[in-house]
Amino acid sequence: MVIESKNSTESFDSTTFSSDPMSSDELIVDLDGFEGPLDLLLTLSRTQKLDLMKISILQLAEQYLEFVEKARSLQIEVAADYLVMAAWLAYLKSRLLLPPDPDTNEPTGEELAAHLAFQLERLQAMRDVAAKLMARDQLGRDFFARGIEEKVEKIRRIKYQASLLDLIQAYARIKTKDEFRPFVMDRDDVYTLEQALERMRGLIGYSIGWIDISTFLPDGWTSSASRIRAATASTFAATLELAKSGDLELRQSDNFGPIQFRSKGTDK
Amino acid sequence: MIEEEKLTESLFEAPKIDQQERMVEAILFASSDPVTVKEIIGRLPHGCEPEQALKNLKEKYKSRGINLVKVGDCWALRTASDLSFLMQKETVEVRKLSRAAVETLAIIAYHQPVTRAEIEEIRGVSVSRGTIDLLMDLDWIKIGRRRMSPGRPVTFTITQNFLDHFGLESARDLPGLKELKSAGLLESPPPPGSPASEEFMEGDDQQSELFNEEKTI
Amino acid sequence: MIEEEKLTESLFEAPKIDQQERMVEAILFASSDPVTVKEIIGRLPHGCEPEQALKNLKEKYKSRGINLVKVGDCWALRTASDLSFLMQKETVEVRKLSRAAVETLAIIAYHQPVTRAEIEEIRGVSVSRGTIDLLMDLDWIKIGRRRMSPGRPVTFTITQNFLDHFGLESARDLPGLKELKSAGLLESPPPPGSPASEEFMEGDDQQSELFNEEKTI
Repeated sequence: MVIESKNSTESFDSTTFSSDPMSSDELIVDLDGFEGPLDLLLTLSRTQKLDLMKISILQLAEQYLEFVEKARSLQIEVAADYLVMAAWLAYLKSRLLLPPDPDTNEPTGEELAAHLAFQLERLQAMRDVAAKLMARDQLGRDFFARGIEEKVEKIRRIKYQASLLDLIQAYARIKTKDEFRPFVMDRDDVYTLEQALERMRGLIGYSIGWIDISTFLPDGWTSSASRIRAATASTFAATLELAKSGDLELRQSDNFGPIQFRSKGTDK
Repeated sequence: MIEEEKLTESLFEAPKIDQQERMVEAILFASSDPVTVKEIIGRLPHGCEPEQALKNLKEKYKSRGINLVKVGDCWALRTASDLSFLMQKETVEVRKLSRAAVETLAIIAYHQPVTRAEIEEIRGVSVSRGTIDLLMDLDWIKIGRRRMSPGRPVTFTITQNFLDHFGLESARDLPGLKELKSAGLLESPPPPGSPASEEFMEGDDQQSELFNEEKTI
Repeated sequence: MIEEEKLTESLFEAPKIDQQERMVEAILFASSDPVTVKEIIGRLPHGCEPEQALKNLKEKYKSRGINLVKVGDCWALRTASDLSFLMQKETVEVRKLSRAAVETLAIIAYHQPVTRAEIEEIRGVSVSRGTIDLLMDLDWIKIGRRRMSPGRPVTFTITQNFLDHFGLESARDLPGLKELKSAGLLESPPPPGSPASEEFMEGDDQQSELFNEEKTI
């Protein structure tokens, strides 16, 4: 940051401050228009008509002190923070004018001045972006949301779950009023080995020739895959059982080919 | 992208139809009420005749999630009616029916039409009002004819919805007690090692495996 | 025209992209507030991933009177701002903000998360309670995390509503942010020789973190 100690003899330029509370040095009466000492400094700095980076902090300090002095001579109440700033600037001024004391660790006048310049620049930057922000298109002014809002209905639904099994178990529980073990109730699709054996035994002794197992399923057991499976399995198991006891013969032409049986009674 | 020019120009001569469409669209969108054609004309730049714009927009929005609809003399944008289900935020909580409710339901299913007193007699416990209400709410039971007995108590029967839910053709399809028995349902488990039971036990095990998969109701 | 079938089917497998577009469109249209992607997903049928639909819709609406805009992690339909001249009727008289309020808002937006002390340091003047209250009322700022420095002061950050109001996709899109940052003007270096420098250093870390990384508000 460049701190120039350039002396400007310019007084406040009224055109720079057309809308500012301080329009010329004759009218330095109103401190109310300033948003604190930094704001006052920033306003004063503009009289130097320079880039904030190149501002003369020394000159600015003098201007500030002069301003506050004038206000006090006009018996305008000066808020404490303005006076604190004035005291600090007086100190800064002395640090800038006196040669640095090599024996202290204290920051140099230039460092202090640089920080103040930074603060001013930052405040100015914030003002600039604030203006940019407010100049943006704004909702409800430049662009609009939908005029009619449709409320989203919030529905909390409780789904009760109960299966047929739950139902039947419950009924069985009531009816037996006993403990009972887990069970399988749905035996509709189960064709038992007993049933198959019963049916096959009826054939023994009759000469019918080779019968394909798949064509020998009982009536009503070919309606669904699970029923076909159950009937086929049991019928097959029954043929094995009867072959073992010598009542039937079994044959299969090739792997996965149809399994056929015939009653041994044919030969008898 | 809309060039500044086009819009400035539009203040003097009627804007092109696609510009008019944009304008009408924006007006309809932002307005808190349906808008009359007259009002639209009043708000558009001079020389606009929005009827064509409205017609075009209606066509453009036809297959979209928002539709342009005429409401009396007014026009409004509305969410497409087939999407109204999106406007509901449904949270479904699945709860298991209480034991009392399941038992009550089972008794009604097996004994319908059945009175409350009869349900209580079968269960051996009183039936709470809440249980009946819940089953009614679920549309699984309904009130049947009054019993022609002293006090003329109401009876409960199951509903078509019950049958649909439990995948039954009719209440007669409910397994009977005999079937329950043959399935080992109504009996205490036979003592282990009892000779007659082994074969069936084995069979049952296999079946339960077999049917677990397929049995979702 | 949408066949029933299509929609029913959609409940089980993710609907086609044009259906998803319609749905997203309807959801966004129904709400006057921006809607999060998460909420959109929550309301769409299972399996939808609306990002593509949003992208398509944004493109489709680009030249229309209504635009699809991104606001933080939300999406919203808004009228095109070049048509604001048609909307006098809808314009809500916005309270003119005081200079203090505007500056405070800008400082919070560009320095967030920022403590009251830091705002005061930047403005060189104390921040009145009323200013903060007003900005909170407008739902433009909110309280953020506490700073991990002595006294654990609260910080302020901007809200989703702020972004919505000023048409910003994210805080990174604030005008001039990059320039300010590269000029070092978003930093808070301690005054030279200040013993309390640590606190500010920490603050710096948080801020730079905020704007360097993915920014979610």
